[in-house]
Amino acid sequence: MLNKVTESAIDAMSHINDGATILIGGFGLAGQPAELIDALIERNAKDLTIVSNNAGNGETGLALLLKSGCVRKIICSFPRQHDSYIFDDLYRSGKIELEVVPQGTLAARMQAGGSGLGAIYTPTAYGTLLAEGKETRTIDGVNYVLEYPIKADFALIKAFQGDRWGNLTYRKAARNFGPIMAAASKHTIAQVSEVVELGALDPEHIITPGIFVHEVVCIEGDK
Amino acid sequence: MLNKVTESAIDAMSHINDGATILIGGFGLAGQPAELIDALIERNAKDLTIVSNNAGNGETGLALLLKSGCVRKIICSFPRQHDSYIFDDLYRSGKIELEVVPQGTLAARMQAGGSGLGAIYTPTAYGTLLAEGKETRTIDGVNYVLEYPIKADFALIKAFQGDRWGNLTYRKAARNFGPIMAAASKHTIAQVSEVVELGALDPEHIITPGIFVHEVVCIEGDK
Amino acid sequence: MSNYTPRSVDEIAKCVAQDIEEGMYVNLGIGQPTKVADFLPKDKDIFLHSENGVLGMGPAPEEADRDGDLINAGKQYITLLKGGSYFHHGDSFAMIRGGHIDLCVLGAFEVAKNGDIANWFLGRPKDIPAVGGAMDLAVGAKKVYVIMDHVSKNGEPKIVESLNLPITGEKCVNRIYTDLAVIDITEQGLVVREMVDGLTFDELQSKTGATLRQP
Amino acid sequence: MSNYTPRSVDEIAKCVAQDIEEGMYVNLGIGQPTKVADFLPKDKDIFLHSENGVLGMGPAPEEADRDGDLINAGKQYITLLKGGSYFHHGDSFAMIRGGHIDLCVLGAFEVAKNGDIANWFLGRPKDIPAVGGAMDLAVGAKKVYVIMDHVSKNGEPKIVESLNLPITGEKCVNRIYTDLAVIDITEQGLVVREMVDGLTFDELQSKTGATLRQP
Repeated sequence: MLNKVTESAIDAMSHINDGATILIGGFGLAGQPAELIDALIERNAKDLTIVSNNAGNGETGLALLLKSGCVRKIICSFPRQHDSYIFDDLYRSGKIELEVVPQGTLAARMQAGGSGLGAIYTPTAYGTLLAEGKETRTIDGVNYVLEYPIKADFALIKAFQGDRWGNLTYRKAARNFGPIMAAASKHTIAQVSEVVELGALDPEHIITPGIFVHEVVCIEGDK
Repeated sequence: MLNKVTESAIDAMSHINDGATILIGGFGLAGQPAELIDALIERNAKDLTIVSNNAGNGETGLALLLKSGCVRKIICSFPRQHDSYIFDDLYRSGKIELEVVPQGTLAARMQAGGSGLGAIYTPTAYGTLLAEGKETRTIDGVNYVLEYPIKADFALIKAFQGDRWGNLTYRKAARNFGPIMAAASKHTIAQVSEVVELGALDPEHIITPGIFVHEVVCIEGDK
Repeated sequence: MSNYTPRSVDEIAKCVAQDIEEGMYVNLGIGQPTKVADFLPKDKDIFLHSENGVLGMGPAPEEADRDGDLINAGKQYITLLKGGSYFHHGDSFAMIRGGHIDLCVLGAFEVAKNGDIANWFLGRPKDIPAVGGAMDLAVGAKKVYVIMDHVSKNGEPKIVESLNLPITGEKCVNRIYTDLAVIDITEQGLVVREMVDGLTFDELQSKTGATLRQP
Repeated sequence: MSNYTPRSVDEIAKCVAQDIEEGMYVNLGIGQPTKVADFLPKDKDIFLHSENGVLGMGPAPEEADRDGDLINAGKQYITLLKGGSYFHHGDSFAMIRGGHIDLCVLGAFEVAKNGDIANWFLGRPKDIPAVGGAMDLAVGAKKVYVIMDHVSKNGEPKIVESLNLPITGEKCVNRIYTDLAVIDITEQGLVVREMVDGLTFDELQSKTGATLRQP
């Protein structure tokens, strides 16, 4: 009997080593796997590359991870927020590397990674600073930028319900990057609010099939 | 009040003109929009290009469409089946043009079309007859073929439930190409077994959001 | 000087709302464009898209009904209308990049006469670049409308011959709504559709960095 | 000639099934490979994927329970296990092409010593090309096992120095299960893991179009 449910968030971090590339779900705080991030901070792996839409808020979750000094580089679309002062300070003092990627290109690059494509031509960012030095091509009169896949060693995501095969559902707009990050990483760890019996999730309603998920951690009391 | 529900399959075909490219859902008979295809035959538009996984079975649906003489070219992954004799005869007598595309490349090209990418590098078919004359590239030691998007004027698909905003659910493995065809066409016509009230479909369970659907036709008595 | 009153933020939003038709799929950018939602006709089905995976956005909830999992791209609490749906970021940007969004309304620092838009980065030494979905929306939506003040706080024109600031997207703006006028960007150049009462064409031209045309 | 009995179709399928471990995501190709499912241990969780959008395929249903919307890639009626799921073709081939399928078992016309496989098209004048998911599976699955007869009906070797038939995928086969032997394709060449009782290595070599090695 296969059981992907891992007892604690700390246990789930045991494979994460220095230098890993980690996708972290969430759009702002919605869908951010806060408890997994706390465990990652405790794990204290160094020199990480983090891919996430934002660069943290206040002093929790992703912001706290940055503050811990574990992160060498962050790839994101929108680091600057009203309460992203931890990132702001690290960036301005040259203590963290930043790669800004348009949000849709971030998604498309992860989808390319998850689905085995070698590269994609996207119209987004053509002619802008974010396409500088990148290969371009005009196809049917439209200008495109060549973008390469993002693949990662790990993904930490937040889902709603999960089962022992790793099937997941999400809650409202907390779904955001979860499903595409799960597919783009070699080892996906999902925190869920509830672990349900196998078969309790309707096969029509499963958003992330278990094939993309390697560990499921139940966070008690989480919504 | 916007209502995408069209009274009859025949009415839904009124925009289809000679020379159109039409995506037709289904994998074998599962998910094949048989009643929409019947209406398309009645519409009698000529010189059509059809994109579908197969090339029809027996003397119904897609096979009947081919028999009607409306189709100039078919793009598919698996035309040959034990009961695809209508296609087989047309092909052998030179009356229909065939482009064979690997099934995953067919899906990926439609996804590229639906999501606005200009081209993709896929590893599938590298070094084979189906990549002859195509541009290739080696990325990180893997060989890829450059493939261009498939975009269509129309998609005819079969879903399960639909509402007046065009939101759709599917039934089991009849989902297959439906969602990606809906996104890759300018005008998507979905036949459904049931039209439900707006709000009856759980927003977490909608597989194809209405933005990708332009007309919904209810086929009474259909499963 | 003639006697005219610039439009308020709400009045501009109202102008945009009047130009949105039933059945349109619309993405309202962060900031001023978000206000357009308040002036959409309640009796028409207009579909608001938020790039974080929501279609069919409804008005802000009562404080008691706020849900941290139901926010818009500006991280404000929202609601979902009956018939709305949730989806992941891949599908959401397929909607945008794939040309399924009929209209996107964006704020801007500058718009050039050819439709180039700058709205993501001022590029000063201390600025931190952050683009979000701006570049995807600029190139992907079927139409892009811009809401902005006609001139900057220093009185500099924001409609210009060519951009001074880092570009977001090339030739993508179709119409500009400012506190003074509504201007279409056409093959023939900048065409003034409408001005606030009391403003003369010459005055508008004097506040604009590129040649305007009367319709 | 020594005295040996070639393996039956079922016996070959059983050999493959024994090599599949708990927790593996497996795609069984159309035809003979489908039979492997019958010999998988019932007490282990092994996940069968079908490219038409099904994960967690169960055994064939009773006739009364057949459902036209629940078929496998070979268009046979199937069932879904508890914990199974449905998804669209885009996601299904992301699983395949993206390297998420641990093992794919395919039939083949020919396999070359470097792992090239031909299994989609004989290329004769009257043949209609039809590829289905074969090329995606060949390049995408982490491991590809082939089930085939050791020689053709005419007695020609099907394991060859280089392919005579149109290729499906380059250097992708890891192991071949025939009615006579199990052969690994390694950096060092074709390594015989196992043969049917009574068959000598020299006899097996004589029926094989490329040099074999003993382990």
